[in-house]
Amino acid sequence: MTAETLPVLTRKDFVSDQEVRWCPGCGDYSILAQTQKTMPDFGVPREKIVFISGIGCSGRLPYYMATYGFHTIHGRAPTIATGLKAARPDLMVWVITGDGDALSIGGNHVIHAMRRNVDIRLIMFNNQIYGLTKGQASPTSEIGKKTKSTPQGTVDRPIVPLSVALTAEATFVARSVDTDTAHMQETLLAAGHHRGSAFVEVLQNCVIFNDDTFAPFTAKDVREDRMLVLRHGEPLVFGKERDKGIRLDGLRPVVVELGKEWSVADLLVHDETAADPTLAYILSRLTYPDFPVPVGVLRRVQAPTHDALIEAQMAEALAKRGPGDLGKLLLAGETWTVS
Amino acid sequence: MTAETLPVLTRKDFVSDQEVRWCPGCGDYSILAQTQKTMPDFGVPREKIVFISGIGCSGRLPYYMATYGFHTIHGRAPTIATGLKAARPDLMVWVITGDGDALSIGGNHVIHAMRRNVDIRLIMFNNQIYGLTKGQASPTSEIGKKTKSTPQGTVDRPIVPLSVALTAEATFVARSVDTDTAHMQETLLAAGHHRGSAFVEVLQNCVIFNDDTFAPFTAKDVREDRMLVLRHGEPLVFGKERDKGIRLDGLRPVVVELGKEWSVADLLVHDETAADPTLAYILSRLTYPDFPVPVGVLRRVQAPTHDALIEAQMAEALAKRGPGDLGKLLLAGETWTVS
Amino acid sequence: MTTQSTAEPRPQVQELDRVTIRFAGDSGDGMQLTGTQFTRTTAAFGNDIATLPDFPAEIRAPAGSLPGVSGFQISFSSNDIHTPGDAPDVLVAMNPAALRTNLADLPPGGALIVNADAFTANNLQKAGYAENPLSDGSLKDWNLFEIPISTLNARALDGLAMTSKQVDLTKNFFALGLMFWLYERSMEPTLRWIEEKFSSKPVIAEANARALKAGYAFGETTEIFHTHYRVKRASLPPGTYRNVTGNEATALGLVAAAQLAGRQMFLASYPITPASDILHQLSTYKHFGVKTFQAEDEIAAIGAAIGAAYGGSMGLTSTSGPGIALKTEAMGLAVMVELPLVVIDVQRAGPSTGMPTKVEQSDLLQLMHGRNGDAPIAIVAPATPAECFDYAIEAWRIALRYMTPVAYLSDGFLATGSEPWKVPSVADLPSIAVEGWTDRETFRPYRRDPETLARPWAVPGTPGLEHRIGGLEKADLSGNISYDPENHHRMTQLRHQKIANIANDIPDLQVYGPSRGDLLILGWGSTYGAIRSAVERLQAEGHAVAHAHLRHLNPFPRNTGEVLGAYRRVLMPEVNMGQLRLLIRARYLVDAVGLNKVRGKPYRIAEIEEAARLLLTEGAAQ
Amino acid sequence: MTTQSTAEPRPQVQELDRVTIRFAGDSGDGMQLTGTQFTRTTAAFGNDIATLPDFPAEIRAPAGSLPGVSGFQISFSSNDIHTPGDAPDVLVAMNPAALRTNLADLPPGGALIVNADAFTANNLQKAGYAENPLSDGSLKDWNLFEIPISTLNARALDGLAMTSKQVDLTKNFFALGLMFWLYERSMEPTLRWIEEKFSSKPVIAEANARALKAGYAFGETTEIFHTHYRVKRASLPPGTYRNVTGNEATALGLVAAAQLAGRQMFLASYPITPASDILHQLSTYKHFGVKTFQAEDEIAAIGAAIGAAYGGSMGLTSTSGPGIALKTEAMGLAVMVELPLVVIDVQRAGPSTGMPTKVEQSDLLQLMHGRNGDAPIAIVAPATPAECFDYAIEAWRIALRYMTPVAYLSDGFLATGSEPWKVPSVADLPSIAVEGWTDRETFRPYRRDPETLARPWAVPGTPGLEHRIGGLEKADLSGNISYDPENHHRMTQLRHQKIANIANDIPDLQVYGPSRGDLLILGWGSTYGAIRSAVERLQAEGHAVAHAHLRHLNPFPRNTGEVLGAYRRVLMPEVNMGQLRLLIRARYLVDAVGLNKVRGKPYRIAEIEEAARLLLTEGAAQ
Ligand SMILES: Cc1ncc(C[n+]2csc(CCOP(=O)(O)OP(=O)(O)O)c2C)c(N)n1
Ligand SMILES: Cc1ncc(C[n+]2csc(CCOP(=O)(O)OP(=O)(O)O)c2C)c(N)n1
Ligand code: SF4
Ligand code: SF4
Ligand SMILES: [Mg+2]
Ligand SMILES: [Mg+2]
Repeated sequence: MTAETLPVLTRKDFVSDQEVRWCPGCGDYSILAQTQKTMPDFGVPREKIVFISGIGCSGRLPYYMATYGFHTIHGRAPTIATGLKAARPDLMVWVITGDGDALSIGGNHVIHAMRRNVDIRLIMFNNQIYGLTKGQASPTSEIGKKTKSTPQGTVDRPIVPLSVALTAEATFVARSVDTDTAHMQETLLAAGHHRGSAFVEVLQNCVIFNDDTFAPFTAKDVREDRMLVLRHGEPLVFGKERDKGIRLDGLRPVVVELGKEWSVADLLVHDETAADPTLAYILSRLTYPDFPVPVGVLRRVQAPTHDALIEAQMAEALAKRGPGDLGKLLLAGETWTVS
Repeated sequence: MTAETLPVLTRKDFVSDQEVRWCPGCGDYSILAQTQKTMPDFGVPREKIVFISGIGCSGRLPYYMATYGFHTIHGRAPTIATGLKAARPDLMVWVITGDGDALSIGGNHVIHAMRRNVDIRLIMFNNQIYGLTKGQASPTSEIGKKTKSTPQGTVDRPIVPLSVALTAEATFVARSVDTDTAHMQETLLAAGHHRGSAFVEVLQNCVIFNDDTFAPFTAKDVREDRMLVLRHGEPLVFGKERDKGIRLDGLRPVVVELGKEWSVADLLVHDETAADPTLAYILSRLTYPDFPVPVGVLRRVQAPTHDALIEAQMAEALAKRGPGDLGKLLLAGETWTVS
Repeated sequence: MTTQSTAEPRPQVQELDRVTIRFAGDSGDGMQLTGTQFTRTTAAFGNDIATLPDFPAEIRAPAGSLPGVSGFQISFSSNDIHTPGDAPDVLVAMNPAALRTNLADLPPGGALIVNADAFTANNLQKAGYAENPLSDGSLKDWNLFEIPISTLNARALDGLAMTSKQVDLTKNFFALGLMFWLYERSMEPTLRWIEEKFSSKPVIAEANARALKAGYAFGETTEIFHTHYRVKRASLPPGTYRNVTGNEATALGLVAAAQLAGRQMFLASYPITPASDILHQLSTYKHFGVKTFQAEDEIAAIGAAIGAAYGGSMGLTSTSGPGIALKTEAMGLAVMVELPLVVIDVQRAGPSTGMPTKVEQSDLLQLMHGRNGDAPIAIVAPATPAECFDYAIEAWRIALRYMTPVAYLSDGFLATGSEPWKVPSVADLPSIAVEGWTDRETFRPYRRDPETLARPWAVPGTPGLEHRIGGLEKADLSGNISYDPENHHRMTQLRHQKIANIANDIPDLQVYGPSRGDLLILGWGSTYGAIRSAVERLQAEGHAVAHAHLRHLNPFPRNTGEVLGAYRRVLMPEVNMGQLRLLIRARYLVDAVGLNKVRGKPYRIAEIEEAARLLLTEGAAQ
Repeated sequence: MTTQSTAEPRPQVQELDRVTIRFAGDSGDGMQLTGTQFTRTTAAFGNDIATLPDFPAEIRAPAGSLPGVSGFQISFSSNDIHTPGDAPDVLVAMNPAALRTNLADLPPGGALIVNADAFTANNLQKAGYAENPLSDGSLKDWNLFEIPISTLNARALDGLAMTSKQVDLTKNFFALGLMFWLYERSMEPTLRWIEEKFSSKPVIAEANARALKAGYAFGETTEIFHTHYRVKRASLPPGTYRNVTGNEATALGLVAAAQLAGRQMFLASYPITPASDILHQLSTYKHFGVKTFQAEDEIAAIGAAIGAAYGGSMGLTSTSGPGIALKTEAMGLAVMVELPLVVIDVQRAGPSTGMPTKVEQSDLLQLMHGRNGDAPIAIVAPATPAECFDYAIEAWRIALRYMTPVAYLSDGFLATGSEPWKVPSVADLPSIAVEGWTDRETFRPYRRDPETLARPWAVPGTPGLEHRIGGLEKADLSGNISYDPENHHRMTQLRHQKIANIANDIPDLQVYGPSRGDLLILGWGSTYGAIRSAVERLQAEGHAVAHAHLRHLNPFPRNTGEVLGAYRRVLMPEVNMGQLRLLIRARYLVDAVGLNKVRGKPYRIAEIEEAARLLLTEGAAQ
């Protein structure tokens, strides 16, 4: 069946019969909806799509997708996805994970899946908290955060998920926000169309244990002034009035007002395809309130995928040695015959 | 006992009675010798020093130090060091690990120890191979490397240890080479005097399974032209004749010849104390043959250590609530009496 | 107001020995809070009590859905009781889903109090009811009280500056007030609690207080309930009591252990249901010298605990079954380096993620055998919530005295269930202090105490004792690496012997009932209450049935074999497929019979009774 | 040349039934290679053989040191033999350290061939000899041949463009040549090997060839050895043979399983001694459709294997004990989602890092019980190196037919030891193919095959079968999440029953010897050879002793209880503290006696014989 002859699927085709069980108002609903909406766009038949998740509130997502799905164990989804994709290059594999699942217990697997350029799209729901276990600090919780496990505030400095993904050599790195449905669709689409290891952070509101953490910059009335939407090839302009931008002072990014001392021409220009990850790295480290929070694609580069490299070696071995002959193999080496 | 009244220790005081058991010619010998040599400089009594290692050839080092030592399990040394240091802020804790131990099985623990700014000095022996298990690819092995486990060459792209340490927010990041004993001593001294999470990569030759991997740039006759010794506050000059340097073209580092178009004034100036890790990140990504390989301290910044933050909370709790009274605690909440 | 009560007129106040109430409603309805408040009041009143919360794994499943139902059962009595009751006498169902999932447990004739307002078409559909059970006659076997709780409650809150959603959130206190009236409880403790809790939100405080009082008044003034009930104080042994859950008692026991040992405690943990609360609670005890550390995963947690133990602290880690699975390699390291360590497993239903909030006893063999190599450790398991206090101390006593990892097995039922605890006086608690080693002359890292076989605890910072340990086999005495065949054999035996010797240092297995007879019911952990109650009933009928309950699972008390041999049959109820039974059979070659129900719920007394009767009659037929 | 031979003049050629030789020298001396070459030649000659390599964990410990000694023992015979020999007849010691660590094993009168050149002051000191044993008379009980191997060898290589260090590296081939002469072996296979191996380094090839021939010539021409020996071909059953180690046979069995199942195999592994060679070998079989993946750790490895299994491949992971400890959580997931998976454990001495290169059987209980919850899996364990081939296939047969994880237990002795293997014809191998599910109409993710209770394998990519699985408890049939108490009980029982049912599908336990009698020796795994030999000896003396060896450890063959019941006593030798014994006692209530030596070495026949005799006489005294 080629893409042409495929029945045209719609969002509804990707909604499973399972009742959705997140807290009312949870940001996960929006991520699920956007995921279901973007699926038809890939032209991949439903049976060829697999959602693999770890444990956490986010981990429930596969149950709600009418595709194949595997709700695995805490932190290990990338490993299962790696094996599946290596065994079955024909499948489109998504990994659904949370900030604890991906960066606390599962940090190492994420890094290794990324560095291998495993052709998976890993969507990390970052609510900066452990939701399912009822509110402990996560590796993205801000220092000093008071939680059930850290009543005097956590003493651990957070890590920056996007920087981690970049350093792990992910070939696609992006960020979006649960409340911006259009942007999320755009981001999921870009991730879905990428071939190779894609890391997408979605800032997600946990209404129960970390409500409104992102509101200071994602709230409707402020978001244009406090967020930076990255567009390939375009200068880093932001603000309701498009009157602010980011330029480099040596290696230091600075926010400047446009119109007076600085013009758009002075600004950094985004290049998501830059071979060198430095620009993306600098962007990944912009945080509120010193900077607007960047969303969009930070990096998108091409590299041979893990499964393709494995298949190439399989083909090479086959070409060099011919299809394996079990009888011959068993009799290889020194043998002797007793009669 | 204050530092003044301490008996002056010498290298010999740090040599244990255990026979050293590495392959003849292994780079580990040199690292051990430099470690023993630098110890007296810290003015820390022997009993206050602890070496904790994982599994691998490198993991044997603690047996050879006449300090306290704990040879733990594969990849987990940072966790044990974290607990020890949190429980015992008075100790000087070193972690000895290998590229497989630290970045394959133990990658996540390294990252979390660094982000917490645990006051440990982690020395990673990078021989780009699994030594103890007799020669399989490690996460720092170059792509295409043929090893016992990858007869057609590994398909995994390597990760850059220094970039990982920087992204993990280590407050001290440095690199040295087993063959340059003076530089190694200098580096170990700097690490030893740092307070906070220190990550030191030592390029180490495995004579048996990966001999001469680093020789193309560390060999005596070429090293000045192919390595870049970082010095705080100094421009990035290198070369036997000190005739080459590194300047930035936008965000892109480029090698330039000095004297013609460019002079020392055009070069990047190293700043190991920069609050922003971008410069260090760029340096961490310079690789041979495109660039000289940087050695020295990439980053050294101050931040409260994990143990200090914990002690502060202990003190705060004590100040607020007074020393815990067990009798009162047991009787807290609603009680009733039966007589 | 409509009521279909079929209750006969009864006297105004009736005395009862024991009552079991179950509150059930949506997760958003505050059932756990309602139950807890009823429990506190009842405990403080002086009844013996036992509680059983039952809640979904989802933080907040969709309102009105079947998986969203949350329940809390409390049994209270004027006698000594051991379980939260096999079946409720009263079921309070706040919505159709709660009715549907709980009704089967309510015996015919039981009182069924429902919030009639919640039986809307929408809610009925979510609960999967085609017809409204309140009107289709299907509830005729129960004593049904239909009360429009939402409406009545809203009316009581009239005039407060609150949204209707906020108002609705207080209806559980209306129900609570009603139950307080029905069982003659005082509102005072709850009113005080409301005042403290909402001190900064006076409107909310006022609303909750009004709701509570309205419910109480409703009982008093309407004639729906022809009577109310009195359950007298229990005649517990004299002392000061408080109500504790197992997790609370565990945390208190741990702090006590640290004080008794005179050492810093260091808990390194990774959150997991139902163990997280131990981490939460201990993290508030910093002024007791307790350090807590939330690690990046379970492996890091046990690693940090071992590091702390190496440094001379009381290294501790807490988790549930899936977390134990990750800790086993490091537990083996602790066995090899012989450091004291306590590993807490609050068991839940498995395998794999299983049913995270449900009870099971299925990690015993994992803790007994789940390590590479022959790597024995000691295991203790408290039997009741209050006992968790004692066994937290006992775990530490063994760990410190024998320089060994000790597993402490609790479970979801113990952890969240509660009972009155007679608070001990600190002076009566045992001292469990051990000295660190300091003497240079006699120091050998693996020289053993002749009695306990414990090696010295020589912590970094001690001058002159610098030495190296690790996971490779250690030479006897010196602790250096050794590949010597005889040494490995000897060290393996020493590690076994050290654990086996603990048997000399623990109390004999106690028997409740005749010291020989037809049947011994042998249990461990949270099955205690159900077994004891079943045995009491059977004994009352004259059967020669006894109960023994193991708290030390490795090693077993020395008289265990003797006890087992004194009965014709041995029955072993476990909430697993027979894990302790396997160990008992292997060790004592006794043909113990298993009762193995794994339903994510504690045993009902009747289930054990029935199994026991079966064995007793079998015997009679022989 | 000095020789202190005390050998009596003997005839030129003497015939022997069996000879056991041990080569011992520094790790740098190439002893493993020497042993392997002797083995290949001897196997190809047609003797029955058994080998036992013994090497240090260090890659290359300091030259001349005691921990640096590497050994290789081979026993070869004209009869059927089962072990590499209790004690060597000949010890070749290339340096003082090798002499010191191995001499105790050489019985008095045994031949001791030493490289006299290596007995320098420096080497003597490293080996801890105060006096030179060659001259202090301490070796008078042995038949000592002092040969200046280094010097003689260097002389033979004279004129080659080599450094003296390079020359010295060939001296092991001199020793090998000498042994070839002594036991009438042909040099041809080794000369061919040299030619191939060093085809690009003609000087080295020449040097090794010369060394070999010089050693041979030395035996022939000097009069040190008054005789040489002949060990005739063994009369093995007709067929084509090759020599295999357990790891080789395992790898071949796995490839065969993939071909027989007609599926892609996917091995995900993390290196660890002594399992790594399986990864190494399988990574050269890509043209057989075998994919291999070196993961970042053991957890990732099993995760990837499960992912591959989910995708329809034969997901496989291989490791040793510490790695198993890390895989247990994921094994529990595989139990819950009921996917086929083979987990290979090449056991080594524990606990913890233990003694990585030494043999032990101490992971059985870890694999049996080391998971959270009740999570049964099947376990198989080959008994000899050659059997590894069959049981790799058997593991896969069970995994595929029952949709279950299967543990395959090998150990360090099986893995590196070798024996002749009668190569089967491919046509005679069983088909183990199973079909994936494709039918939409009848598909339910957890509908079971009525016979095997296996659920359907419905892999992604199959249209119309889209469904979700996971580690939470699954509803019967639908596989949806379920917290239903009855469902959990039923599913727990189904998971147990599925594994228990495998007993209907495996051969009965075979008994070697009388079908009833005084003593049954029951073993498993690599103790096979020693037990069989001991039993043969005892039977030869007329004792009613039998041997049974379990290859299926979970479930047990159906007749196991019956077999056990037919003997007065049961003895269970294990290289652990009694792990199988625990399971056997628990299951069959048989008072099996353990023989438990954990020395990092295989049993000697005499050890088992002695334990058996003790039980036999005990019986007689009764
Ligand atoms: C091995 C293991 N450890 C711990 C847990 C408990 N647990 C479940 S989810 C979770 C963290 C969830 O946090 P996150 O990944 O941020 O997901 P969220 O719920 O916030 O979406 C934890 C600790 C578990 N299920 N398994
Ligand atoms: C849990 C576990 N897995 C695997 C091993 C086997 N193992 C020992 S060291 C090692 C890797 C060593 O590589 P590296 O860290 O680079 O150290 P090196 O020997 O090169 O110094 C491995 C895989 C082990 N000991 N434990
Ligand atoms: S706890 Fe938070 S993340 Fe989880 S479902 Fe509720 S709102 Fe969403
Ligand atoms: S194997 Fe390599 S790293 Fe290990 S001791 Fe030998 S030379 Fe050093
Ligand atoms: Mg989260
Ligand atoms: Mg290495």
